[in-house]
Amino acid sequence: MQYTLLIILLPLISFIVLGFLDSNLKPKVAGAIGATVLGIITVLSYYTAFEYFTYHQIAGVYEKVIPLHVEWVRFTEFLHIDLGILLDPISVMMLVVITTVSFMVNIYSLAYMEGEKGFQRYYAFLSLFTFSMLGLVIATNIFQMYIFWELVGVSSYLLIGFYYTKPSAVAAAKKAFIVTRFADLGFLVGILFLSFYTKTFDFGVLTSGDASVFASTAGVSFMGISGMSWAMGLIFIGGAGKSAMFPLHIWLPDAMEGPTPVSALIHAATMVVAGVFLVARLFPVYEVYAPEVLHGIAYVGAFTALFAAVIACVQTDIKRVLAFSTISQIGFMMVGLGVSGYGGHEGLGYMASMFHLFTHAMFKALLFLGAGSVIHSIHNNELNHMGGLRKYLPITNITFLIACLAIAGIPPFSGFFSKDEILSACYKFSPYMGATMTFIAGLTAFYMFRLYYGIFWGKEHKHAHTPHESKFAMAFPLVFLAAFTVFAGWIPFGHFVTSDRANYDIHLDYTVAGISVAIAVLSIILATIMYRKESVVPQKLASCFSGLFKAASHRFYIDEIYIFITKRIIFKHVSTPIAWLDRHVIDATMNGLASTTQWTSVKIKDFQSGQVQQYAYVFLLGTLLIAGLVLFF
Amino acid sequence: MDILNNMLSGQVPIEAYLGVSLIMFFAGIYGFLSRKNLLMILVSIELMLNAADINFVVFNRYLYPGQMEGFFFALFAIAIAACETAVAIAIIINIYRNLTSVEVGELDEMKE
Amino acid sequence: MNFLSLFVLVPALMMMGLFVSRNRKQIQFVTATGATLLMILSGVITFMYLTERAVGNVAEMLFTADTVWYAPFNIHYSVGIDGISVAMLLLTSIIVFTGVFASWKIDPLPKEFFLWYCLLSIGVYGFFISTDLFTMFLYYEVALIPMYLLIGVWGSGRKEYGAMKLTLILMGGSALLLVGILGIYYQSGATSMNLYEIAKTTIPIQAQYYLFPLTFIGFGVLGALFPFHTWSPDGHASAPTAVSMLHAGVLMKLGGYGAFRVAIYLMPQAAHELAWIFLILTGISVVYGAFSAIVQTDLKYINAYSSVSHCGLVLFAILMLNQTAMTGAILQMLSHGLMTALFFALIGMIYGRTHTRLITEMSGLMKVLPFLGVSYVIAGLASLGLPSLSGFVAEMTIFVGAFQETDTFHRVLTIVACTSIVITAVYILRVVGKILFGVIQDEHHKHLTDATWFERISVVTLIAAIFVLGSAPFWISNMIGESVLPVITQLAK
Amino acid sequence: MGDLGGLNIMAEQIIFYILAVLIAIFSVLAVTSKHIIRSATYLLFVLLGTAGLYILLGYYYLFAVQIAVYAGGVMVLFIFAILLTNRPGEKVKSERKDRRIAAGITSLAGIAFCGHIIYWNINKVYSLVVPDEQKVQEIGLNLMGTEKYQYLLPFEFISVLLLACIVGAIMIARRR
Repeated sequence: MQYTLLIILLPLISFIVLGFLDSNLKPKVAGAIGATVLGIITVLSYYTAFEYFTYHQIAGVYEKVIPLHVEWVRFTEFLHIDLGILLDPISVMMLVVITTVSFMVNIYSLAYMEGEKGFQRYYAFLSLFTFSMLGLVIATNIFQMYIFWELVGVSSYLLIGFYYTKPSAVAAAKKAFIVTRFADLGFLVGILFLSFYTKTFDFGVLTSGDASVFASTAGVSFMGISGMSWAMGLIFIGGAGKSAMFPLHIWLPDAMEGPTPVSALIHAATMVVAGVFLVARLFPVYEVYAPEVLHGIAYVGAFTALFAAVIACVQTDIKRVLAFSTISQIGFMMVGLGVSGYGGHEGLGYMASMFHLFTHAMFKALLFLGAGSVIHSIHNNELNHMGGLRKYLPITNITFLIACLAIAGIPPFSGFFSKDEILSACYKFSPYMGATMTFIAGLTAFYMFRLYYGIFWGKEHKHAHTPHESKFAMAFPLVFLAAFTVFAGWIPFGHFVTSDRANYDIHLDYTVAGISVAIAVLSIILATIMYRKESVVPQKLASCFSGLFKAASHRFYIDEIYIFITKRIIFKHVSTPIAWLDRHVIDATMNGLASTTQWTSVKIKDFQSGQVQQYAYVFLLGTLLIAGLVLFF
Repeated sequence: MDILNNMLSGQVPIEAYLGVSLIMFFAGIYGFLSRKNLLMILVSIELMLNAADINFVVFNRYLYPGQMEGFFFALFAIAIAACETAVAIAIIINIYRNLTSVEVGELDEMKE
Repeated sequence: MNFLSLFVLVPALMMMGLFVSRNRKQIQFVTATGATLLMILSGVITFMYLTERAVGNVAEMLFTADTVWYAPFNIHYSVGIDGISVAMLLLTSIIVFTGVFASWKIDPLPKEFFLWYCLLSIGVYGFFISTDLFTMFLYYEVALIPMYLLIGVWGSGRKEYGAMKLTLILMGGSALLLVGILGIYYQSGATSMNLYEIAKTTIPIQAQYYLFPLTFIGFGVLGALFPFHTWSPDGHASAPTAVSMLHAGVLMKLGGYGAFRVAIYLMPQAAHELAWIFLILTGISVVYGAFSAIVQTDLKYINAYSSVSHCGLVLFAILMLNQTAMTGAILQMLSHGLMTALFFALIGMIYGRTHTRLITEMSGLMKVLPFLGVSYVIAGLASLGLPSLSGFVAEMTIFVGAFQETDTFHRVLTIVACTSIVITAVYILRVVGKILFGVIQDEHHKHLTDATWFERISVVTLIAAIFVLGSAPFWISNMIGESVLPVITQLAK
Repeated sequence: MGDLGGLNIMAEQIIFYILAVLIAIFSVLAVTSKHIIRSATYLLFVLLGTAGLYILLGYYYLFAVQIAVYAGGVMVLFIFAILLTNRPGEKVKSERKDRRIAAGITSLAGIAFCGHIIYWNINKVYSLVVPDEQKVQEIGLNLMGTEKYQYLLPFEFISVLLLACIVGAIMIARRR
């Protein structure tokens, strides 16, 4: 399957071509290049998926295929960074997800970004992102993953800061990069820990289940926590940063400053699930050697899901609502992984999580693209400038509704199936966890429909010009993704992606499904009552829980805490004093040495004054002294 | 009275001569160190030279009465002092002409 | 006559050419030709070195030659190269080459400027090719002195102060060094000052205890070892572009190279015993430089402090005393040399246009200076360790290497050093965000012109080098890795 | 000699002490006076007093030289120089007070030191041989002789020196 190399290389070439030629290309040509390349690799990855799932199954277990593998840098006898392509169920699934969404976004952007300055640059960055993201998922070893992890971060930085003349965009880009970088520090240290003990970066070796690999970790502990827990925990921090887990989630809402298609691609469908992918990739290691970390992941995921869902209920910027919804949904995926066991039915959570990742990518991209379509038509992000748009934007309306139903977990849309699997896994783990997650699922349904009604129903606003449905290039991706959203749930996912790569049949747990659907429907009804028409209920509720409302709309002041830590503590109480210390203590010591020397020489110079009287004086004193010494001693 | 008598009987002691020259010499030193005017410095130098002369002759007279070294030394010293004074005064006048000052503190044109 | 001496001869010939050239055209011709020749020469050397290794020559030093230079003290002019020297020669050639183009239109006194510039490069090249302690020291001094004039005459801002400070502190370092070198020579009882002769002897451990700190600090001063780094911000801030490039890019590497070649190689026992002191100092350097850079407002100061941080990492890795970390150290030298030269070149070019280096007075330059802006972003990304650019490979090699030391002390220090990658991101992005992005505030900045052809040559060469090192590090890291081995063997004794 | 001798000796002593006191007072005045012309005058008195001491010691020739060269020649030069360089009645600046105090202390220390030496050597053997008059011929012969303890060579040196000084003084003071 050597041709998979093309999937990686084509976007890179496209990036280089577009990047170098930049404004020498006509925007149309640049867009065409970008979209065409994506089209080609989408087809290629579908073919890869087809070939892989059809021909690379041995006795019901999918084998790992490594079509390409080269050594890049050698560190020590054992440790070396390799570059290669690893095909296994999750990476193939990710290939499909990434190329599909990216392709859709590329098409969508043709219309959405039309006439923007730097259109060519935009396409170059999109290609770069696609390249890095693909590189990330097919990584054969953890260090290759880290490499592409960083590249993804940079592409995200560049794309968020695409409108570089806008200060908020620049700030958001910076924030996104630095927060994830901070998390990557954990990732890096985790890699160093892990690789030091296991003597390998290779996923194949790490996840082979060969206990001898981990033999040297036995007995290693630091501060009462075992070495493996440290390593895996630190690695998870990296994943948490990229996947916006609490408390590292703060960059994601701000990242909405980027162009909307970018939000759809990077901050909804692909890059933000890299953390989930990372945990999934190392799942066997987590499961066996650091189960407590895995449980920690479940709790972090659950808390994040809840936290973000609550905030999403009160945000007014539609992209922010979607951003928090993304955070919440990624929380679901993390929970799915966290509660999962390894192999067969035990691995239900794993499978569900991956399934959810897959479906979520589609419907969340759809939601974002829909939101983009809305924003494109009225040039505003704020919910209270919208309302009654269903008449003007019929396609957007329908597709958005489909996505909302999917995320709310209403059958037969895809979200229902994947979320339901996660809930079953949660109940299996512990009833409390299950109940919490069901409640969050209800919240999800509520805020999504609040959003939906806010945009498309309710009171109509006056607009500068009549909103109109988007062009074909924008409408097509909406419809395509909507179709995906409707049908993806019927994919027998357990046949493709499971924790032990063995076939597994999904059984719907009707109790769980029933409860969750009921709650979702209830939430939707509640949202309908509150938001479909103008109503006083929301205000009343808001004033009723004014404290909670205020805190939630300020995103529970997490950003303020961060600002406090960075601006106040790091900047004011670490950096400034250090700079001061440098100038006024260390440098001053050096200068002091110099000025002491100078002072001494000035003083010595005075002895050589040229004043005979002074010489005579000194001479006399000296004579007296010497004579005195000779005579008296 | 007796004391006075005792003191005044006999020769003038050598210490008395030396004491006088000592005072003269250190008066000269004081002047040399403390005055700024070149002429005053010259005056101080004369004092010191004179004190030295006295010492020469006194030692000659008291310690080696039959010889004349000290005497001649004083003689030559007076001659040299005369030369030195002449040259010094010539220089001083020249300086005064050029700089209208004979204060040592102000004569630092050559230095900087 | 060994052909390695060509590296010293070519700049000397350039100086002669400069003497007879009469106008700017001729000066440019001479310098450009010479610099290109040096580039070609280092390429040829690299090729020859790799071929020689490929046919199985396993000597520590290749292409050696030895001439008695001053018999009474057994000073020889001896030259030879290993993989590390080859890497350094390549780096020097690239930076000398780009420096020539970066100061294409230097004013005033172009002839004198380039004369000193060539003298400086003689010193640097000589240092890297010589294997005799005293000759090394001699070249080291040759490299230091022109710096004073180059900064003092062609600098900007408080140039006299900066030049004086830089020269004095570095001279202080070299004074320690001289004592150290002579101490090594006499204590070892070797019959020549050749490094490899001395390495065969054993210096008494008591002597090592004081000679090692002397030598290490002596070289460390040039490598911006905390707390002797303060010459770096002031010196770099006032130096002209090409001098900053050469100084931060190559001269600071003399420190790391020397510490590695002389201090560690000749005194392995003391290195083992005393490494912890210097590890703490370099650890401080790394974090401290990065934190200081966050609050600076002058572009050159930011970069100077970032150099303190990055060069701290070089010494830090050397002191880890294992092969991987040391390989990483050399890679970091190369990488830092290239990217800091790029930074200084770009800062010089931006300063030449805006006449300010304060980040508070610039904004939105990306719009008017797209080429310089993009290059600055690339330099920044290299500096914060983006994979496929040079910084990443070097830093990762260092971290992986440093992590091979198992005790808590080394672990903690390594993790502390790792944090610098986050802090680096903070100050780099702060600068990029402030000066390149946003809207232009200053009316005058709206009519700036982008880079000229000679500036482009300089910038593109550096970016290409950074990219090559970052994307295809294997050949150079293997070359360095095997050349580090003799030191490791020495340490294992 | 008897009483008369004793009286003679006593007179000599009395004269010496009068001279000594005068010399001491005028030396100090000479270096502390604010008016330069006065200090020149005091210097003159000191020189004359010194001449008196020479008589007491029996060096008549030296007395003559002292009067002629110093009191006569040198002092005239001084007076001329003073009149040329100072406006009449102008006070002469002296050094800063701290410098004066330092000089004073040093001088006093010197006096104390040397006085101490003199005092401790008071009882060393010495003898005053009653001076028989020195003949001028003898002085002249000694000056012109080339034997041991004769001073032709120094004499010639001094004469050359004098000549050089005359030429030098003229050259220096010459108006250009």
